[in-house]
Amino acid sequence: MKYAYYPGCSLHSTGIEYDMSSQLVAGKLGVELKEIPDWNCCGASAGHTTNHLLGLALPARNLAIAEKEGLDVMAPCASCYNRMKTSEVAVKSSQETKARVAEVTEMEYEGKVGVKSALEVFVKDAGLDTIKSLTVKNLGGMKIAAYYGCLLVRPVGIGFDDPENPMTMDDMVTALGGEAVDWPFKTECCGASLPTAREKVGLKLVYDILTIAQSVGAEAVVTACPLCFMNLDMRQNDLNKKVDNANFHLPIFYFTELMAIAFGEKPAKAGVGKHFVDTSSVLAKYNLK
Amino acid sequence: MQPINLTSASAAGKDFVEKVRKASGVDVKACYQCGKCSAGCPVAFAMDYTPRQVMRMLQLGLTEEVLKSHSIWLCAQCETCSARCPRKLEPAKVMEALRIEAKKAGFETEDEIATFNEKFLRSVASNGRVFEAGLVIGFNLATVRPFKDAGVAPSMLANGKLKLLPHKIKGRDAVRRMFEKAEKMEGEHK
Amino acid sequence: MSLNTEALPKSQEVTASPEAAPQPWEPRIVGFACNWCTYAGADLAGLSRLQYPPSIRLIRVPCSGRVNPQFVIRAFQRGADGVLVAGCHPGDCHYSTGNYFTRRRFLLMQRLLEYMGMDPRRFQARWISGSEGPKFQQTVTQMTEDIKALGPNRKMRDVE
Amino acid sequence: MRRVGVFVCHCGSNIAGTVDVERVAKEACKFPNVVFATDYKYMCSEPGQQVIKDAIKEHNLDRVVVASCSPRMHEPTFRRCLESAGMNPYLFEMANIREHCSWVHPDKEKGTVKAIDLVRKAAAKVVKDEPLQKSSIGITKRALVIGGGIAGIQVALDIADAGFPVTIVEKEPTIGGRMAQIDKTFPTLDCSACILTPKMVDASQHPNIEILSYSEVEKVEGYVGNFNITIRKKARSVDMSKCTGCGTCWEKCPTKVDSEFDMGLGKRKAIYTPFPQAVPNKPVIDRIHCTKFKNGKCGICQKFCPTGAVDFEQQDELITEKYGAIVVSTGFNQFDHSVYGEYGYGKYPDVITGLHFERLINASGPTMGKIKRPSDHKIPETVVFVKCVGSRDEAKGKSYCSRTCCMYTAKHATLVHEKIPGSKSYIFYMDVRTPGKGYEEFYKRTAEEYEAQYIRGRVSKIYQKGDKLMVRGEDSLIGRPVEIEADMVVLANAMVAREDAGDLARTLGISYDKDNFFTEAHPKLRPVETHTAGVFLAGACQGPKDIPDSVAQAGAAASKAIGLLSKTQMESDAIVSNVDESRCSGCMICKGICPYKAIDAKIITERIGGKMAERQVAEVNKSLCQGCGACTVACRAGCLNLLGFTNEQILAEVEAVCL
Ligand SMILES: Cc1cc2nc3c(=O)[nH]c(=O)nc-3n(C[C@H](O)[C@H](O)[C@H](O)COP(=O)(O)OP(=O)(O)OC[C@H]3O[C@@H](n4cnc5c(N)ncnc54)[C@H](O)[C@@H]3O)c2cc1C
Ligand SMILES: Cc1cc2nc3c(=O)[nH]c(=O)nc-3n(C[C@H](O)[C@H](O)[C@H](O)COP(=O)(O)OP(=O)(O)OC[C@H]3O[C@@H](n4cnc5c(N)ncnc54)[C@H](O)[C@@H]3O)c2cc1C
Ligand code: SF4
Ligand code: SF4
Ligand code: SF4
Ligand code: SF4
Ligand code: SF4
Ligand code: SF4
Ligand code: SF4
Ligand code: SF4
Repeated sequence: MKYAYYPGCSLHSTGIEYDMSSQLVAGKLGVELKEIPDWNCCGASAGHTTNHLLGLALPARNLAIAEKEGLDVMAPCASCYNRMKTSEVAVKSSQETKARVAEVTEMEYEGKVGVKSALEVFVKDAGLDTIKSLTVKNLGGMKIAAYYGCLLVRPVGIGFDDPENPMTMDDMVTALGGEAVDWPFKTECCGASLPTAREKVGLKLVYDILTIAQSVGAEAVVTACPLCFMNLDMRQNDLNKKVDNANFHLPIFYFTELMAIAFGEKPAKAGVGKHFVDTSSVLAKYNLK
Repeated sequence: MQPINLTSASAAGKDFVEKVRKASGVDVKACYQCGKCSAGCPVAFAMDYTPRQVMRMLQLGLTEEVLKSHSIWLCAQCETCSARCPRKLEPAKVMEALRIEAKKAGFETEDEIATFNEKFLRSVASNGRVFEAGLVIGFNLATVRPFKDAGVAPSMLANGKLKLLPHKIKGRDAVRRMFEKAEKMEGEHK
Repeated sequence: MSLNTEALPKSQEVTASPEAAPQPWEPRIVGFACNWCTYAGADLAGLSRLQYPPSIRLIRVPCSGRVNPQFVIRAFQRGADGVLVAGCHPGDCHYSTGNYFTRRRFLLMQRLLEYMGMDPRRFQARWISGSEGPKFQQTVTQMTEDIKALGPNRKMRDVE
Repeated sequence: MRRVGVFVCHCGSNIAGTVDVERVAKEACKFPNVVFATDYKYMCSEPGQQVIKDAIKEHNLDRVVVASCSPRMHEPTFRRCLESAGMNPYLFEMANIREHCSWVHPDKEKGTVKAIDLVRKAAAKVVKDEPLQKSSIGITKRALVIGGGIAGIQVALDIADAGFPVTIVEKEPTIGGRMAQIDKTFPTLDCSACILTPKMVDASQHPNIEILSYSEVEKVEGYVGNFNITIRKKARSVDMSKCTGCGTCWEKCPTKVDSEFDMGLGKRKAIYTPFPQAVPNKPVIDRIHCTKFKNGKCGICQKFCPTGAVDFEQQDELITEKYGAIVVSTGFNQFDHSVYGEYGYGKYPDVITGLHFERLINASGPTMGKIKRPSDHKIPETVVFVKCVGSRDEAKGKSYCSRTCCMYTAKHATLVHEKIPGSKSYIFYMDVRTPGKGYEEFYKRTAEEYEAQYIRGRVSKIYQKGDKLMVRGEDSLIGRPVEIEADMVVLANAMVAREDAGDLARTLGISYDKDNFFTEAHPKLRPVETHTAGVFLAGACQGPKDIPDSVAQAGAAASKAIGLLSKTQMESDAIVSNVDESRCSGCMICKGICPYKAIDAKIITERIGGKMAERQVAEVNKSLCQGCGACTVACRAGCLNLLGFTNEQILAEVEAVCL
């Protein structure tokens, strides 16, 4: 298995743990990742809500580069994945769009290669049996809420999992020996860049998600997106200061971190030391240090 | 409250509805105002008009009010509305189209979000990628909140999460050209 | 299926009434009308005294689906300047599906005629319901105008 | 040489005012085969008809043309006239020189020319007319009703009261249908059982009604008046002739199963009747769950049965019977809301459907009429109703409105208010549709006196939070998102067709719409007939319907069936399609075209080169053919012809008007 790897801006900065753990997991699963040479930012939501064509062209340039190498792209970030998927579908379904995009990018993207999320590659394609067989450190029944965020499963009909109650990450948690708690906010939006741009609005969304996760007894939340991760992890401190009675200490993990740990890697090697919310006690509780 | 003159509003709004349809693929006339989009929208509580109301205002031809609304900027593009609309409409795409139109018309009702987006894109245009530290600092300076999020910066730096210098890609000129071309072509297209 | 037309007097002969000045050319349109909708629509036009050019001769059929393309060809061969096939609106067919066949069949028919060099305006398929007297009137009027502009059909007329 | 007579009518001045009728008659004399032509003031009047009859005799006419008004008006009149003159009534054509000529062409000269053309056309056709006969067949004076819900019961009672034997085929162990599950009925709130069970008993005791419960229609052959129906009587494992319905067996049976009748909220035994007032009140064994059938042990019911009625060896039985008419009344199902992920994919126990609610509120239901939520049997204080679930939702369900749910939701909210003091109901709706007598008033009372809070908006998400259900909607009238912490949520699921409706439709040869509801012959004017002669529709199988509408339609369907069965002979029109067997190649393309399934293959034996050989050809069933003529055009060999509108006749008309 070989993929063109699209880390996106976040995995080289705020989401560095995701990058580190993804590389580890890929190695364990025998997935070869080749970073797209000289890739550019996908534009995120700022791109397509400012200029529709630009929103399609920015990801298309990366896809075009990958196409030259004949490789499908793996994009761990949900937002990058969503933008690339949108671009892929748009180019595949309209000759006119394809031509316009090509004109902007000055590169040919034929739609011969497509994008997959890391969750798809590492869990769905690899298979739960492989994951189970690689697991050497069982998560010991840790209660984990799988949080997918909004974009990973949308647009409806194109995604790889159910849009309202996705299960890929839950199944992974179970395969690793954890307990995936059933909870209703798996796909509620965390606000993306709103907590930065419009703090009050954004924080409420984060607050709701954390509250529900806590109320169902989750000891940790697992995500598959650097933006979700940052909002849930970095904003807990903020919330505790700004919201009455808020007292969150809910460890947030990337799913790849949990996989790496269960596959026997040292947590630090997977980047787990870099979180804002302390992870050591929950890891200690389940002998995962 | 002033009554709305629907005779003139509907006439004027017709072309705009068509424009939105072309840009977003959504025929707002098909919206039957059920409100499911608004009910599921995570930011509707902060909006001045709920997504359903935005659809309604377009139907009635209240173009300017819509373009001046905060809602189109607050929309997080989460696509929850699109996923659940019983009429298979995609309000998220309408929001996108409206934001682009608003920007063209010079209505940027939500300064902070507009500024954030602009800084974000400027970063991409000049480096090819987002320079997060620069973005956050630039954004906070621009919105006169220099110390917002400053508390987290040291630990992020220490963890290698914030780089002090932007990563510039080789193809950044190509990226810059993409910005220019896209702007020109979208301008002509509509 | 051939008919000995020799025995029939030519209509030109019988119509030339002694005192009438030579009349300007009037197109001759053969109309196939389904009994339930268009024939009734034409009846309604009559009951409402809606005037239209005396160019059309309606042949009553149970359903527009009964109209064999052969009938149309024969009409053109015998010198009809236009042919109208009209029946119930799609979905309203008295026999539930007949007019769907008509629709498909006459689309093909139209293309065939065009291929044979016939102006497509000479052959029309229309949906006219039993309550659409005015539509019947307008259809005949319009078709007559169109064909007047085209002149007589010489293309497929049997060589005599 | 034919002898054609032409009669030109003045219609007072209606025709004669703008058409020179005398000249028309004179010209007509010159047409080939025309031996007589005349004009008269009022052709349809008594003396007018006498003119025709006299001329027939005097001139020995064998074909008649009347040039007057539309055949849609007086064709039958003149056909009768010919008949009374001893002629075959189909040797007749009309030229419509009034509606299509005198009334629309004021120019007398042009009008007259056209009138002459029209008469020539009729004369050319009439020469090709052949004597036609209406065919007639006998009728089996019995009706079959498929589906024994309220609609089917009503149909059966009405037909039986008119004196005809009726068989009800019901696939469940009892008749009663959905109405038996319902507690009270809007808009009067009378108890469903109180008005339904007497009807069920009436049906079971009616000398003309036979109930075949636990049975299904397997095969339908024949046609209107004479259907041959094969019915599968599924093995009940109980000998109906011995069983007295004493109930010992189901008391003793140790195997408990979720009750379908109670929507899984209560239990039944493996040997059971669905509910105490079942008709027939005799049990069946559910072989899937019965221990005896699963592993050969048990047999308790058989041991205790005082009459020895339990028969584990019983087999399905196939019977074939003849019927003259069929009424289909197979009702509806509830939409399955497990496609709504945002409402929990049907996995929250306290998010229930309307029918669940009916069982909860029913005094003989699993909770003895106490509204208790399924998860923990607590009495809910806040109940949220969500309307249009699966209805008016193209994305997940059906595009149509289910018509009954606005009303039954109002009913449910009323009952919540009556049964749980201090409770509060919220109803999410998009529109409130109450188009029935007393319906709007009922809804108003629900909102005003029974304090149900109506909120205009579709719910976007329902989720469990602790022991509450959070319901998120928008109050679209004020334009703000709202959230309710509910104890129980009741969804008004769409009414959808039975899952086997398509199969049954194919068995019966009737059509069904995109949603699998059976299609009526005409949406306004033939609402209880189907395109297949002799098959009628009643109740919710044709589309969502409440009880008053189902019963009304049942009455209408019964009267249609009675109308059919009352005839001694059935006459079918003479205008039917005819196969020229000598030329038919047996390709059967025509079969697929006929909307009435009137064409079938048959094998003929003929002598080819001195040897007898068998060959397939098409055959038109004259009682089923409605004379549309579609098949005639489909046949490439041109060997199908529509009598009365043959290719030769129409071509003669074409030639005659093209001169
Ligand atoms: C929650 C709810 C509440 C309602 N409340 C009211 C109310 O208060 N007032 C009101 O007027 N209406 C009410 N209705 C509507 C009412 O239920 C229907 O109008 C009525 O039941 C329709 O009757 P039916 O005989 O057409 O169909 P059904 O009641 O569905 O009966 C059909 C019968 O046919 C049988 N059957 C199905 N398929 C076959 C087959 N292939 N072969 C043999 N038998 C077959 C079934 O087993 C069943 O017995 C309510 C509906 C719901 C869902
Ligand atoms: C504006 C409008 C538009 C409509 N459009 C539609 C539509 O598009 N589709 C649709 O399905 N329905 C439509 N309807 C409804 C439709 O008109 C009725 O359903 C239908 O006419 C009812 O038929 P009826 O025979 O019961 O009553 P009516 O049509 O009222 O006929 C009753 C007859 O009884 C006669 N009569 C009254 N009293 C006596 C007496 N004492 N003695 C003797 N004779 C008497 C009357 O003169 C009349 O001829 C419409 C109604 C309206 C008002
Ligand atoms: S969900 Fe769809 S139909 Fe309903 S209000 Fe929103 S856009 Fe309109
Ligand atoms: S895409 Fe925008 S409008 Fe739609 S639900 Fe998300 S935030 Fe609301
Ligand atoms: S037959 Fe027709 S045209 Fe003649 S008098 Fe009677 S109604 Fe009038
Ligand atoms: S015990 Fe026997 S007689 Fe009594 S109900 Fe059961 S089967 Fe019938
Ligand atoms: S044999 Fe079956 S039906 Fe009879 S008592 Fe046992 S389990 Fe019940
Ligand atoms: S009857 Fe009412 S609840 Fe039912 S589908 Fe129609 S509008 Fe919705
Ligand atoms: S289409 Fe013609 S040839 Fe074929 S089976 Fe029918 S009648 Fe015979
Ligand atoms: S004329 Fe029409 S109804 Fe009769 S057999 Fe042919 S297709 Fe069927």
